[in-house]
Amino acid sequence: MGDFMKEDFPIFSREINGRPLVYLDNAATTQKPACVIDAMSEYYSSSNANVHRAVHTLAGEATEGYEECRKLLKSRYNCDFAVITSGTTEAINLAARAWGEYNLKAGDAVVLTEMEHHSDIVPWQMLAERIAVELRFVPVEEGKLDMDALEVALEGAKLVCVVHTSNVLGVRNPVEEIIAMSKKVGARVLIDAAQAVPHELIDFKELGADFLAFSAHKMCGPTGIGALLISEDAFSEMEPFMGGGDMIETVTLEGSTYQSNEHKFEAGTPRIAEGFGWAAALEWISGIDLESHHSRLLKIARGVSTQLSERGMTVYSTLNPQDAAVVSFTHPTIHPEDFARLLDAQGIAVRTGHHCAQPLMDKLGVNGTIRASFYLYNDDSDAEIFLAGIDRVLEAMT
Amino acid sequence: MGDFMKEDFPIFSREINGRPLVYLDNAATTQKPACVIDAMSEYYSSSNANVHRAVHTLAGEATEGYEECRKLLKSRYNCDFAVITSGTTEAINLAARAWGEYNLKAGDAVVLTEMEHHSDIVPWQMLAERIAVELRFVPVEEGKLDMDALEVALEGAKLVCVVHTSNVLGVRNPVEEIIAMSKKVGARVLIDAAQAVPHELIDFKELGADFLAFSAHKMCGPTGIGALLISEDAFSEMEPFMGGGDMIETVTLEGSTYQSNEHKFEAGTPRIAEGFGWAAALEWISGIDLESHHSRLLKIARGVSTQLSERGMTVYSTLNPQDAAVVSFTHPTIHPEDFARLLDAQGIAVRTGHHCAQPLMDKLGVNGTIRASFYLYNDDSDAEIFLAGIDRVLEAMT
Amino acid sequence: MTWPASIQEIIEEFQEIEDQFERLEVLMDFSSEVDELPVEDWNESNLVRGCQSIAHIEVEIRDETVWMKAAADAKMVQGLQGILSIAVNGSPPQSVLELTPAFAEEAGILVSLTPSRSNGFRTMFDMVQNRVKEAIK
Amino acid sequence: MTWPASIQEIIEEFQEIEDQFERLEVLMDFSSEVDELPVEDWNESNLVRGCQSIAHIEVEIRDETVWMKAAADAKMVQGLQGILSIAVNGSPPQSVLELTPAFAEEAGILVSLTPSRSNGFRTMFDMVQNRVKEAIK
Ligand SMILES: Cc1ncc(COP(=O)(O)O)c(C=O)c1O
Ligand SMILES: Cc1ncc(COP(=O)(O)O)c(C=O)c1O
Repeated sequence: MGDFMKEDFPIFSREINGRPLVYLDNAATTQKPACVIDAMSEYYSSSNANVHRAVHTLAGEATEGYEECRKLLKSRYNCDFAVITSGTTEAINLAARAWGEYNLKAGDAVVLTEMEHHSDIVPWQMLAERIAVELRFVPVEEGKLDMDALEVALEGAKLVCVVHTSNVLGVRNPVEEIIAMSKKVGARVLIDAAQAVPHELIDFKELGADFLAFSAHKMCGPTGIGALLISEDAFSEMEPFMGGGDMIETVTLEGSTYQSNEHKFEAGTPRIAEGFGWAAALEWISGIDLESHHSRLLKIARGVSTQLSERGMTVYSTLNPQDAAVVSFTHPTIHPEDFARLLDAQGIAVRTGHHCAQPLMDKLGVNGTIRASFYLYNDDSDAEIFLAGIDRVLEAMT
Repeated sequence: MGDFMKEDFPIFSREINGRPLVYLDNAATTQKPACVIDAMSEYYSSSNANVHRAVHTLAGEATEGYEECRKLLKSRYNCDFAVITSGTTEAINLAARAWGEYNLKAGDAVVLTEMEHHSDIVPWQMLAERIAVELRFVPVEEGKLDMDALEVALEGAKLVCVVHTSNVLGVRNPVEEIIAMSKKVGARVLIDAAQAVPHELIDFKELGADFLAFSAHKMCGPTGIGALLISEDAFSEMEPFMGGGDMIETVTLEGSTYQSNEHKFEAGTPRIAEGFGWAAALEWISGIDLESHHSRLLKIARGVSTQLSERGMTVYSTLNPQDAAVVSFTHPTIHPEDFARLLDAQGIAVRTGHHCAQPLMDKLGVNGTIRASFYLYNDDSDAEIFLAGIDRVLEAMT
Repeated sequence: MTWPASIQEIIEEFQEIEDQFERLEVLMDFSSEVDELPVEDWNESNLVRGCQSIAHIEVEIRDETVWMKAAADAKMVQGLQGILSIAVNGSPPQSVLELTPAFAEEAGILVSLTPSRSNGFRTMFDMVQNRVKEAIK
Repeated sequence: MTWPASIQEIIEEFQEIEDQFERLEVLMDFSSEVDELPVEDWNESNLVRGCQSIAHIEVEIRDETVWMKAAADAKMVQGLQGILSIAVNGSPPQSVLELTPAFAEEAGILVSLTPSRSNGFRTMFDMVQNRVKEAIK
């Protein structure tokens, strides 16, 4: 299945150190199918123009293609407002500035978790410095959010920010329950879905969150583009984040008025080619049965995890039924960096380090882990090569 | 010259309404040479990975390529700090937040001009709303900044923000003089160089500004990427703008510390493919003699301007020796939109409207203009087709 | 899809044209088909929103048939209003509500009906139908 | 470019290796060439900045020759330190300052000397030269 799919991805004809590429760094970024790469080349080769207020043909095509990306986002994820950003990080910063700054005041509580990616911690710490909101971190115990602690933290909370699926552990949090609990106390909810949308189809309205942030590059789309989906209620509470370009209605020396739709939050020339590329990725992925791939990949990851444990590694991922196929592990003596370079020497790409989640590392009591993360095009043979690669490392190092 | 160059740009094999494309909307965005398009496809097809803290081969190549873009920016423009943004607009917003918010206080004067693009007005209006700085607009008289008024406005000013070259008129402001005057009163200076870098090579240190903002897409590079060049002094006064990803040194639940180099201002997965594309564009453009093209294009623009005036059009561009080859005009009775669509019917792309410079439109006393802007690949034959196209419009409409 | 005769005629007229410039000329000719809304009646409530040029449309039901008055500063936009006028003026509200804007694409008057490429046509078409709906409520 | 004999030998040793895995194994073997800086002497001033793993280097001039002590938690980084030690230990300061890090690329120890791909080597090399410069000032 994965093997068959590899044909769609030009990069898999690449060799690394004389070996066929085994790419297991998907939680960092995924590879791109030819249709996505071609959509962007095609745009630059035949429709390139700046968008909006467009009268000439190219500008019309560019606008149509860019807005098609938004249309696809809205229909795929069932939402009314999709602001296009440069990625998850900008999406969360946008929420913190455009919503947080205007709807929170000193002393208001914002609930986060210890499992968050830096991109869902630092913007709120910066907000706390500016307007003195109180940050409450829900602890992680044995790879899971402490739901009792969440219950307590929610008291009087105005905003809850939770990672849907952890990029370090693959843990999928019970976001439905968390959102229900948060809504009960009247809090707005932001979900960091960077690692979620690649693995499952989310119905934004049904989920009931106010903000959903994710990046195209983690779901076979291009770099430099992402989105913040916003509920109608939250949208109506937001003020502009960045100024300039087409986000205005009128500009005079005395002051400006803003557009009322998503453009209000998209200052400057947008990511046009990236919009074409992401639209192609969204179309491509709509033809994929994510659910069946999910169980296939989870099975592979579990197999790998068992094998790693048997070889003396500590595995931090729990790989519960809804978790993503991410295996984070350490070896008792081999430094993660040495480990990863010796795997790379065999054509195997994994990530090491703190994965932009230092608080979680602190909780796990490690400086970093080695992370193998699987995606659509990975297959059993990748897992076999990976394990054989591990064995060679162990042989050499112990 | 332009004709020969067209071969490098795949889009010029495109026909619009049965006519070869004559692209005169370069001030909005320029076309891309094949080497730029290919650099991005190549990246996605063979080196795609997330950057920084990279141990595996692809990640190393991706990081190297992305950082190569920064290196080229620093050497081409002679500067020590080049922060990569999504474009001019984000660059200016970054300056307003990361520098402005921390170095200006209520009542401090910020000097702008009536010639600014919205992207160099709205961020400052938004800053004024947040921290009550005073905005002083230097008037434009007959297509030129009123330098006496500037002198007056500079009194006690803390920051001066000026467009280097106007996107509406092509007017190149005497930025050297403006910077010297501003420095005399101890003000920091931001130059909006979106329309400048495509046309002339800027030596940032020699120029002496503190901030220089521009976009890749207006100089044959990709969409979704741009830069803010920053002087050492200004850089040392800045605090982070967006949080998350690799801009941190350490993150704990109690607080975070930040990187000390440009990464401090680049939160989240950066524009990696775009970095590869822009690097290719910077290399490509370094082989171009901008100066000789500038005089060639200015000559074409002047010829066009004369012809338009003779046909009863009002031309707003002055086309002085250093101005960019931009011809903004209106017809006494034909609506700009009708005009532009009738040109488009003949394969000619021009822009109409307020060009994101409503205050300048107000000053010119028009709602919008028709703008023909010329770039490297344009040639005499484009000008001839354009004028013939104009004639056909006039014939049909009058 | 079959269209009312008046529209069918327009479709055929446009389909015969091969040159885009000529097509736009014919489009502009339709601007004279508009029952012009005098400038002094232009106001916020009859302003067409999201249109690049200034355009106004007023719709009323006279003797149980729809009647629109319109005006635009750009001649092509008024041309589109003219075509729209032919399509709706004098028709019973119900048949106006049954119309779809697709004929403009079919005739090649517009390349596409997406908001960014329909030159305001889609917006104006929707506005007319909405006003008719409100009027017969 | 010609290199000191000790380095030339290392270059040749590496150039004979075809398999990247083996090359890294040999690199790690060089970690034993380091005069190890004891953990208790690790401090801010001998920390190698901008390196992903933890690495420390101390440089001193003994009897008018350079001597470095070093340590790293990743074995490959310490291997690079070992190679660096062979290149500099016992050499007069002037010849250390004349060295360039290019041999690491030439030998295929590193694919590239750019900071992002040199695994800290470039940084460590520069640090050693800077410390030597300071010491002889
Ligand atoms: C003078 C000027 N400033 C700023 C901008 C904004 O650039 P961007 O839209 O790429 O952010 C432009 C481009 O439209 C411009 O011409
Ligand atoms: C859970 C999570 N949140 C946020 C991010 C940040 O995404 P980006 O770097 O695309 O902005 C990532 C990706 O690294 C992630 O995995």
